[in-house]
Amino acid sequence: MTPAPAMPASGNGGPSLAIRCGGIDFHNPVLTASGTFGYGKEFAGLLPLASLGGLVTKGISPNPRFGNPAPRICETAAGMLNSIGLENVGLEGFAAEKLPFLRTCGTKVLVNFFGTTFDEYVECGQRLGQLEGVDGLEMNVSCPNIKAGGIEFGRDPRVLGELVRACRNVIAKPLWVKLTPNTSDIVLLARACAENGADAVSVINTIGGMAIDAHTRRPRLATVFGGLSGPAIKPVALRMVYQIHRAGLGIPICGIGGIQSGIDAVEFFLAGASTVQVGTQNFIDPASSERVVREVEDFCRANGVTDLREIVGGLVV
Amino acid sequence: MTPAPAMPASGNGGPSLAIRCGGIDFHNPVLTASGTFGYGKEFAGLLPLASLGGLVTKGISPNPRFGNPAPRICETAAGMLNSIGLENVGLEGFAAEKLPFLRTCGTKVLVNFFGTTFDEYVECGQRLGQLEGVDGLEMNVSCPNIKAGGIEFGRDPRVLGELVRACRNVIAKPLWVKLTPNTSDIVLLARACAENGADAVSVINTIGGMAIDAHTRRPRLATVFGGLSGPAIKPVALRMVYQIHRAGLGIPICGIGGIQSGIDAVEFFLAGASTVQVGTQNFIDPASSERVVREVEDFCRANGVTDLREIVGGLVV
Amino acid sequence: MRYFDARIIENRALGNGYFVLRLGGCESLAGSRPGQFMMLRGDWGRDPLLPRPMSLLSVAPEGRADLLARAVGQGTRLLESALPGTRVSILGPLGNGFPEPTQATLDLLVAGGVGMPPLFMQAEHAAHRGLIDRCEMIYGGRTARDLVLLAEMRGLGLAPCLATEDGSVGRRGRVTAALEARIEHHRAATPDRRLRIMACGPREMLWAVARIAEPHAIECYLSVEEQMACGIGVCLGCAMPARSRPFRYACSDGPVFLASDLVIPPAPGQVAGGAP
Amino acid sequence: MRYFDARIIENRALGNGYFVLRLGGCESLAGSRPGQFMMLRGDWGRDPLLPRPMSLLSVAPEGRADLLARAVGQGTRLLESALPGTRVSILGPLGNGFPEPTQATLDLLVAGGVGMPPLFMQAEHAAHRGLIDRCEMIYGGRTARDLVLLAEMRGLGLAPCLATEDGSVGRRGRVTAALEARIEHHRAATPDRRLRIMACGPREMLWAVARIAEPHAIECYLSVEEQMACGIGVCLGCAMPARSRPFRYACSDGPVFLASDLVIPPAPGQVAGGAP
Ligand SMILES: Cc1cc2nc3c(=O)[nH]c(=O)nc-3n(C[C@H](O)[C@H](O)[C@H](O)COP(=O)(O)OP(=O)(O)OC[C@H]3O[C@@H](n4cnc5c(N)ncnc54)[C@H](O)[C@@H]3O)c2cc1C
Ligand SMILES: Cc1cc2nc3c(=O)[nH]c(=O)nc-3n(C[C@H](O)[C@H](O)[C@H](O)COP(=O)(O)OP(=O)(O)OC[C@H]3O[C@@H](n4cnc5c(N)ncnc54)[C@H](O)[C@@H]3O)c2cc1C
Ligand SMILES: Cc1cc2nc3c(=O)[nH]c(=O)nc-3n(C[C@H](O)[C@H](O)[C@H](O)COP(=O)(O)O)c2cc1C
Ligand SMILES: Cc1cc2nc3c(=O)[nH]c(=O)nc-3n(C[C@H](O)[C@H](O)[C@H](O)COP(=O)(O)O)c2cc1C
Ligand code: FES
Ligand code: FES
Repeated sequence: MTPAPAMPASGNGGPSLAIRCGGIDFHNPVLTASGTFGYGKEFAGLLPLASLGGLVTKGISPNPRFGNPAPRICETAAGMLNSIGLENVGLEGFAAEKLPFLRTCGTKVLVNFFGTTFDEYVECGQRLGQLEGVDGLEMNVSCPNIKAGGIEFGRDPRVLGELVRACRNVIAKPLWVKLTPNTSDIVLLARACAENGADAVSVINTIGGMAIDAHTRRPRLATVFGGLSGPAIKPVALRMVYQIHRAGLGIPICGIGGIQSGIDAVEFFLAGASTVQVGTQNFIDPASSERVVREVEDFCRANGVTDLREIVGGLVV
Repeated sequence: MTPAPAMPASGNGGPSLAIRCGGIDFHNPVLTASGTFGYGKEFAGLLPLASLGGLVTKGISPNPRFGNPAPRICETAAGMLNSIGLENVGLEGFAAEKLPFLRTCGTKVLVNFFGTTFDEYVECGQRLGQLEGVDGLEMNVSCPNIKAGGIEFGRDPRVLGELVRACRNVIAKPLWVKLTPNTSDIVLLARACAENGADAVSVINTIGGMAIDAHTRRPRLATVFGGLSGPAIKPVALRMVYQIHRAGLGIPICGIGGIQSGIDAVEFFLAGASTVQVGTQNFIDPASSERVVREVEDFCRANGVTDLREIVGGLVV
Repeated sequence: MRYFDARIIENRALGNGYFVLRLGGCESLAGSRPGQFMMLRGDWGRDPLLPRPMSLLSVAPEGRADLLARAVGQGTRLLESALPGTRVSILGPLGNGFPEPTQATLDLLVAGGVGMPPLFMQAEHAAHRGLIDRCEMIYGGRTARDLVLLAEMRGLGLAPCLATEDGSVGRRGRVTAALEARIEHHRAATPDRRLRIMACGPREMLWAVARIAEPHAIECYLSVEEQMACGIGVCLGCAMPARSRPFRYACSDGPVFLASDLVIPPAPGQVAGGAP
Repeated sequence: MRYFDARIIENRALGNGYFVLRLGGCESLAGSRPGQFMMLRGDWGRDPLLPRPMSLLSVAPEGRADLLARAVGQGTRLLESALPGTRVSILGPLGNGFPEPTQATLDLLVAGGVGMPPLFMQAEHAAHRGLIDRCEMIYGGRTARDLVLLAEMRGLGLAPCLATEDGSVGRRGRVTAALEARIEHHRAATPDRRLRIMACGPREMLWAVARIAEPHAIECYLSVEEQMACGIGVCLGCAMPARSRPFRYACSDGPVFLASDLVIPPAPGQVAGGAP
């Protein structure tokens, strides 16, 4: 029942949703977020992948990882916590088993990647950047730095800057950096990326959280802490996107956090994002990312927006 | 219709909810949060104030403040944003108009306070600490430091430590410090408080957020940014309480963030809080803080807890 | 002011998203004044989170209370589909209300869209005191389908002066044009009559009403709508720029304000300035 | 596997919080196998947020599908009070399901509480193939009120062996004691019969079943319940420690697993160790 891929909106004389962001030309601004869309194939029967602007794969590390003990997820008010632990098939597994399908899926493919050491990041990024069918890389810097006592790479602007620089030096393809919201100043992190050659920032990753079962007196996640996602975090994500936009760093922003509808996406565009990613909502409604594209188009049509770029950063303050 | 004040639970042979936290003896651990309970009197007809462990007043500054332009609040998924702007009657207004009632209200009274300069904090804290009927002070350090480019006092552990020390030196009464969650390391902030003589930390204040009306293209708050509260933030608050508890700083914790029920409160106790504050929920159900007390008691009874202190920090990991 | 549970006794659809909820168990609302409101919340989990302010349309003996709403967003849509028997929690009555009708005055009740309930209740109140001829209802909406409860108004003894933007019923145009016409009429016919205006409706309408009343020096009461969280003056969320103080609170100082105490923005197209 | 909207046709309360929802518009579920499940969500805003996994109880021609649930939390309470006509969205059928009934085997279907539906469907499936005498239902719950749809089971030709913890009906004690008794019986009466066990119920029950099956070398299938977000193997939330790999996924590798592929914790009171 796979419907025919949606035509780029402009084909119908409708609004143009095409946009360039972080060195990639997207036919529309709606992507799916890392860790919430598998390796794409899992959704192939549920929506036409070509209707999406792009998709971001599960985070890939040099070697396969098995992730954290269970339970790994739990629901919270308008959100969920996860502590998947960056489980993935590893670089070689990805290239051999997942990439062939992705080459034919009809949408832009960004590969999310990470390492547990500086060198792993560089190695993984370099190798992924050489693979055919990969349109861009998204670096997940919310990974604990084993050599620095488990502090996330992405928390310290200086460490982050060095990491971005080192990866940039070996990656010719578009390089996006996905920022952690667990910071007192998101602009410093974005600046470190902009100054070290990143093509875009993805904003935001999950917010650190925790849940407890009062009756068993145990944490609901085996690892105690997890990452909060879903509608609950949208206000925080919007704030950070706008703070970065307002700082005028000149780096494009991909907005992420609690997006459920086209209207939510438009809010991120107004705040300064030129693309967005749909995450947790893929679990609630697996066809929602396609719907978000349609709803963005409907919004543009109803509001006299002929080109998406008219509203990017268009917040009236 | 004001019901008779609830007897301390232990009077009935029930569990003992009495607890000492931050230099104050509470007959139960449930307080109401600053800014969500007015100056107490507003709720006097809705619940017996004496049934609460305590209440925290709206934040007081040396001079009256009129707050931010409207709109100041908006709803988000399982939460709300506010940018009230620390509007308050000022120190003298508080002492003259609000305190007389509070002296007779039958529960512990903590006065939340702030300044816009270092000196204002010290002045305000000192003066409030001398007022009869004030059982303790809660310092709100989420206020922008005008002399330091508007960065909140509470974001930099060094600045925070100095501020706490200066206030401590002039305040004999119990001094609590309310931490901002907009940080990359809440433990550093808590440590700065512990090392500089604070009696307790209140965790957490609101998380910075923002909302946009896609149709008008305007921010939903006149000030653009606001503070996120309500059930949406509970996982973040629990995480921060537990991080501080686990760090073993020896400073008691008052848990705040998204508490709606006694079970929510118990989760905070297990994470290490010895008291809690009910905030946004007062708007949803103005009698909820009294219900939370009852539900905590019910939980203890149903789970064989004879003294609340048995479960403080009792998370099984 | 009480916080209590009530039950929906009847949910009457009026078309076009309008509906009247009849609530039982509202003995505490018995003495409410027209213009007062309640904070109302269904038993619907955490989405939406906050209660919704709702004006009273009518209160009757034996704990009955009616409200009129229109399904515009999440909360009102849930109420629209709520079945009889559904439990709702209520905090009320809240706010101040309109001034009493008097023999000496003629009150022009200006209702815009779903802002009509407090004015209906004011008219009902006047009718109960035998003063229905001391008020006049001027009621505007987008189309005929936005004007509801007309039979009930006539039942009170009102002959509402209607206005619709599309002209589908009554005068074509805004309710404010109808108001101006009525003022002119009264000024000409009974120049000594002391007119008062009481208005509730969309914000732009209220400002327009205030701008009409001012040069005529007509005492003008506006019932305003603001985002509210608590309804009782503690969250300080519903601030209104005012003249006597920097801010007044829609929930506890209002929702009814003398127009002369509010900061009325200049008419669209006009340049600000002059006013304090 | 499809994502589609269905409607509740009937909501039958069975007492004690149990209810059967009959759904219409489920043509896509027609070929489902017993043990498969769906992710189901009502039209209830963002609270709760995630869809809920629900086993199939029965699928019938013309797009009818039944499920049995018990109101234990937010989602199931909302379903319990859902009226006929309510829209729900469904992703399914998902997961693998139990092995086919065969002439050569005798399947002991071990159901604990609200874990019963997949075993009911397995029995129904066997009945359709004329193999109902090749399965035996062993069904346990806390009290008699936790054992539901007994008449329907008998209608399939089953004579369920019941167990309640309070002894209010059937054997007093846990369903696992009943299982042991049945195994002993079959071992004695028909020692050559190839037994299989298929079980669904609370986690502790499943582990106990596995510990019973192991020394008897009985092929044992467990249908597990895990927290799920996606249901289709992408969130990696429903990890189960397994033997063949560090983890298997309840939604996409299961929910039915060979007990021998799972890491079965030692019985409470026993010390861990020994097992790989
Ligand atoms: C004192 C007071 C009295 C009120 N009395 C009534 C009453 O008697 N009957 C009644 O129906 N409403 C009344 N309201 C307004 C009512 O509270 C809002 O309509 C309600 O908050 C909308 O809630 P919602 O959850 O349906 O929409 P939300 O989900 O809160 O909002 C959905 C969208 O609708 C927009 N919206 C909100 N309110 C309106 C509106 N009135 N008209 C058009 N769009 C709107 C919002 O901006 C938002 O974009 C009153 C408000 C106040 C302050
Ligand atoms: C593959 C699979 C198939 C399932 N099939 C069915 C089915 O056919 N019928 C059915 O009723 N359920 C079934 N479940 C379980 C069902 O998904 C949960 O009962 C449901 O998630 C509870 O949702 P809730 O929103 O009501 O409770 P929640 O709000 O999610 O939970 C509320 C509380 O109830 C507890 N709780 C959750 N589930 C149970 C339970 N089963 N028993 C007791 N306490 C519980 C939680 O730990 C929590 O404390 C299945 C689960 C899986 C994984
Ligand atoms: C189950 C799950 C797994 C995730 N895995 C990854 C990951 O591997 N790499 C990454 O950068 N982000 C990961 N994320 C974060 C999301 O990509 C996204 O940034 C976050 O969920 C916020 O968006 P949302 O609110 O729309 O879900 C994951 C999120 C979830 C819920
Ligand atoms: C409307 C509003 C006003 C507040 N005003 C203050 C204040 O004056 N001082 C302060 O320290 N915290 C203030 N807070 C923060 C609360 O005290 C509390 O820390 C926060 O809301 C989180 O708790 P909650 O999720 O239970 O609401 C305010 C919160 C709200 C919603
Ligand atoms: S609504 Fe809270 S002060 Fe008015
Ligand atoms: S529920 Fe998402 S992988 Fe199983």
